[in-house]
Amino acid sequence: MVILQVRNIQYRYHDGTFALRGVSLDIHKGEFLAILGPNGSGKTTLLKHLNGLLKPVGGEILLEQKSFTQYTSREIFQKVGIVFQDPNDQLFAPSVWEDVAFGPMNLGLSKSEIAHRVDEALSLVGMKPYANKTVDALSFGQKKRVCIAGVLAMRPAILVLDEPTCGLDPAGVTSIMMLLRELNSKHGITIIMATNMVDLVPVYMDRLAIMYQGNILRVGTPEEVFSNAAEIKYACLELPQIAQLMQVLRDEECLPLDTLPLTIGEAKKFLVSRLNGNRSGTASSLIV
Amino acid sequence: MVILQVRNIQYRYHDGTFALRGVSLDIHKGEFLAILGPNGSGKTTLLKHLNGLLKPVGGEILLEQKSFTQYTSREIFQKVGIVFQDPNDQLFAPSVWEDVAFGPMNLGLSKSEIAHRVDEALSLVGMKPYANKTVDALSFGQKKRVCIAGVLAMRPAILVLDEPTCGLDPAGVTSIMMLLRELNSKHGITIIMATNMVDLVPVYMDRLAIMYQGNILRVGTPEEVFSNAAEIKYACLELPQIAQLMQVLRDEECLPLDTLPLTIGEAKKFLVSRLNGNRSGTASSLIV
Amino acid sequence: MEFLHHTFSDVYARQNNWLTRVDVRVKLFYAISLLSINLWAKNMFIPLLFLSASFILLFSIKIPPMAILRSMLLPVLFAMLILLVKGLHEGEKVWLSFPILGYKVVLKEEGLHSGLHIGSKVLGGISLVITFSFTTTISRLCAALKWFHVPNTIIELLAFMYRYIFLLLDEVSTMWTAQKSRLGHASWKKTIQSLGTLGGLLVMRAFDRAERTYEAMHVRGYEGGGILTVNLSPWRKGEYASFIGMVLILPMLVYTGNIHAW
Amino acid sequence: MPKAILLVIPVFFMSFFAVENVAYAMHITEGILPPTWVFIWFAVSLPFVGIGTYHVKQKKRKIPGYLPLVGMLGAAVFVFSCFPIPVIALNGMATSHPCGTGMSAVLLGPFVSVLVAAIALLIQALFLAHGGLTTLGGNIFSMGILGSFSGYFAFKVAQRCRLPLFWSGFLAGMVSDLFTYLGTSIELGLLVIEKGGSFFKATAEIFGVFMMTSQGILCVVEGIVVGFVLVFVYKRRPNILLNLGIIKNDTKPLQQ
Ligand SMILES: Nc1ncnc2c1ncn2[C@@H]1O[C@H](COP(=O)(O)OP(=O)(O)OP(=O)(O)O)[C@@H](O)[C@H]1O
Ligand SMILES: Nc1ncnc2c1ncn2[C@@H]1O[C@H](COP(=O)(O)OP(=O)(O)OP(=O)(O)O)[C@@H](O)[C@H]1O
Ligand SMILES: [Mg+2]
Ligand SMILES: [Mg+2]
Repeated sequence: MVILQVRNIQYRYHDGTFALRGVSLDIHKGEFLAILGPNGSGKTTLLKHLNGLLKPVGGEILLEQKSFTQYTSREIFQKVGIVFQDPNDQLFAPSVWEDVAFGPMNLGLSKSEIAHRVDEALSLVGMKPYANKTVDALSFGQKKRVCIAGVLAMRPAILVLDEPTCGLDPAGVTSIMMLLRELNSKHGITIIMATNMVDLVPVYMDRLAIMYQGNILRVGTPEEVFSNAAEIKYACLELPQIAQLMQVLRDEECLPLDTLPLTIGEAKKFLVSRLNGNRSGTASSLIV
Repeated sequence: MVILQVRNIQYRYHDGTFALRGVSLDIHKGEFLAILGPNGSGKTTLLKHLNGLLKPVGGEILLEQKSFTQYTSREIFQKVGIVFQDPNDQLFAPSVWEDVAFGPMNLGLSKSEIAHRVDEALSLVGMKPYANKTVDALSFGQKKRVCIAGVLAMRPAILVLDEPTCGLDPAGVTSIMMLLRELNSKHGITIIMATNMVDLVPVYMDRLAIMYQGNILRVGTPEEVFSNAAEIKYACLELPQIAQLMQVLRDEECLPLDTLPLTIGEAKKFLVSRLNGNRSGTASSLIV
Repeated sequence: MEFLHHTFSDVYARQNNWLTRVDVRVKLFYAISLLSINLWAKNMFIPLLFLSASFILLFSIKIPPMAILRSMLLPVLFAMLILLVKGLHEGEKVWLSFPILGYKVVLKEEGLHSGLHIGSKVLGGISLVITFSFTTTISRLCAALKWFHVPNTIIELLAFMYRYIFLLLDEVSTMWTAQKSRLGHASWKKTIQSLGTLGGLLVMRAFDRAERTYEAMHVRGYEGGGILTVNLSPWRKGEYASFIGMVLILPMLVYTGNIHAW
Repeated sequence: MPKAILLVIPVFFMSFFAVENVAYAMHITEGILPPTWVFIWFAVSLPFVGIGTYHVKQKKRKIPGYLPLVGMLGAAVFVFSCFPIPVIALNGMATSHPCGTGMSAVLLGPFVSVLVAAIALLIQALFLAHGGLTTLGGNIFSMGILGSFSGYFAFKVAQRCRLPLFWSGFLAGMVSDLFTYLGTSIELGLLVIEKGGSFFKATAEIFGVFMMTSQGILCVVEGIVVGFVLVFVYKRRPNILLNLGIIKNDTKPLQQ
């Protein structure tokens, strides 16, 4: 089911920059969609449209088959939560608890309901023990989690994130991505995430869209999109490391490959079968 | 030859955070050294010591066998240039040309010498055509390049960079890294760079140091350091994707590996020899 | 980054000890009434009592003496200045006179007397304030101010400014180091110019950050209403007890403060 | 007698510099003002703070983004007031700190600037032990009210006279700084009245001491820095100044 439908939207900043030039995109309920693209291609601008923060100058966006214009902005904010890149822009309250409570409070909920939601959101992101900490006392990754909690406390159906892994160490990246995957698969939240880290995409995401100069160049599963190496290169991107390796093997060493393995798991499966297969019949282990 | 020698330095921020707890590190002339480590491990703090911006509370730093205390800060700044993470922190002047001229001007050079150096620095980073643009009109990657030019214009022997690739798209990362490699190999500039992107390290760097909680955990070539997977994991890092794949093959499929291939090239070589080797004797192509 | 040495942090207030656990309203009551007594005191005994009591309290929660001394430094110098001015100006009875560079310096007894008195009040007052601030975080303070019906707008601004001062200080110190490392502070003139640039960058930063923060607030339903959510719990036994304790002690302190003595 | 003061007091201020902590010498420390004056200064200051609060409250209803803007610019001005400004003084090179009120008055208008200054003073009193809680009213009067209004009017008059932006900023910074120190001097000078001293003489003496030590030059330097700040923002992002209503389209940045 298409939960969010972007129909040919255009956007122009005050200074005349044409940031979106007719973007169309269908977002399915429950999917985990990545948005890739070079710097300045309009990823952030597109994300800001997805919850009505920016109004397109042309085209429209449908949320559950109804145009954004039929909703109040509060209704949209409630359904589509957005987390920006810099957590410091978003954590303005003195303590973690207060910050997460900010959204529910603005929804006009009762005190007990607010407390309930804050606790729930904080435990979802694993930050419950930090509820009374000052925001300044948190590490970068923890701040990121609190930002996500702040949005989750409004119980959105759709979560939009702008480069959530930028500036984190590898362990932090994995931890945030696991959190998102859990929110997506266990709690059924549709997630849309802009990122520059191509290696993450095949591992975590169902689909990806590639933006280029204010347009969507291609949408599809990682297998589909990454199979077109020329296009990836054109969009200033790269294949995931593993795919690059397999591509080199295919092109330079003429290894026959129908589809390019993109993740470690896939590559392993393929290589194992090749290595074993080559030993014609000896299907046992690889120990020589 | 050791150009910069860090001897057991300690640093404590005024709020009591013990950011460096006795770091020792030798930096060789002409090398390209990576500094890895989780968020908050003290990478930035260490880099700021390398050109005397912070003064250690204990230990000392030697530049060309002489203690920092024997240099004026101007001499150190001239020999060791530093580029911080956010280019917006470092572009002071309205136009590109003026910004790059900021350093040379403060050196008190003649007008023609300033102009010469600025042109040279701008062409080194490939930004000469943009000399008269305003800084705000540049893209993120371009700003980064101007920052590097601003430091190069002072003709440093050592270039220190704090996460120069953060926030760039993959093409931008490659372009900055190629630039750095060229500066390092063609122009003999010693480069020290903090980064979170492990995949870059084996491709571009000669050596890497891993920091953890204000200490240096390990220094060595990528092969040495990445061979200890447990330690890498302990330091909240990850092996490069390729190494992870090869590790999985080794551990789960018992593929015999003396050293873990880290780059695409190495992995290719190894896999090709395995795949061919398995077909016992048929040293021709892999086409089946 | 020298200028960060004057900055502060609330690391001590964030610790968990018996003083930080005391309800902030009680602490505020205490602080305000003791400060008033300190102000009205007619002898040096009360201020010095406050000073030593504060020190004992601060030591009991293991605040490093250096941290206390650092915060007291400026007020102490101020107190000494007052002592000197008073000693030179007030009264008749000469206590000490000596020549410096041909000038005859005369210190007088009455002046020194009242100077000492004021100086002790400075020490007492400052130590009370420090005790309060070393044990209270800004968010608790905001909650207390709300309970005392201070207008919401002021509290929100207080919380907001406090939060972003640290962040901007960090950013500015990076810019400052970037300038320094390109010799932007090589001479006095350049330093002044660089400081202007730094201030300009700071204003631009603040403006952009305000916009982004507003966006982030807006998508969480902010339309110009309140920001703070925390309300303090109603008073419990502990609070009543400490409050009554204060009511009992106060008259004694007021009485002692009114004794005319040294 | 005054001669002796002129000699001894600078020596004391030098000892301030010796510890590099003259930072907030313009704030009157806790415990110095007697009760009467504590009340008087609070009574004088509160209405201004109230009006500033009312302004912000009204405006944030209409423009919800106004509160984060004031908070962020307030924080920026606070950070600005931490800048170590090198000045040449009696004892050679020393660093001092700007007040920042001139800049905040230009950026935010006088009443909101008073509010921001009040909050900054509260933060300084609590977390830096500069100034004090009972002397808050007095400090709001000198730094907040006198500083903001004098700086604001200096800027407006300069703009009316079509002075370039740099000089308008210079005047705002310098005048507000002068008035802040004047305010502090008046407050301290008033203390001698009850002891039968001469108010004007004492005020003039204290003010003279302020000016003779680094603070006199600081006024000029702060003016220059504020001028530079405005010109820099004007060059890089004129829209910011236009949006804040600080300049009109025809303002010249610098004398050409
Ligand atoms: N506030 C703004 N005013 C004017 N132009 C803007 C503004 N924000 C973005 N732009 C321009 O719009 C275009 C798209 O910007 P956007 O921030 O959406 O890119 P992005 O894909 O998010 O890039 P990045 O990967 O660097 O985050 C760029 O050309 C950018 O310069
Ligand atoms: N200005 C400061 N004041 C106080 N503590 C600081 C300051 N800057 C950094 N720290 C602390 O010092 C430690 C080391 O910080 P540093 O910035 O060097 O880490 P890093 O390795 O660069 O991290 P990252 O990968 O996030 O950039 C951290 O615990 C940090 O919280
Ligand atoms: Mg973006
Ligand atoms: Mg860092």
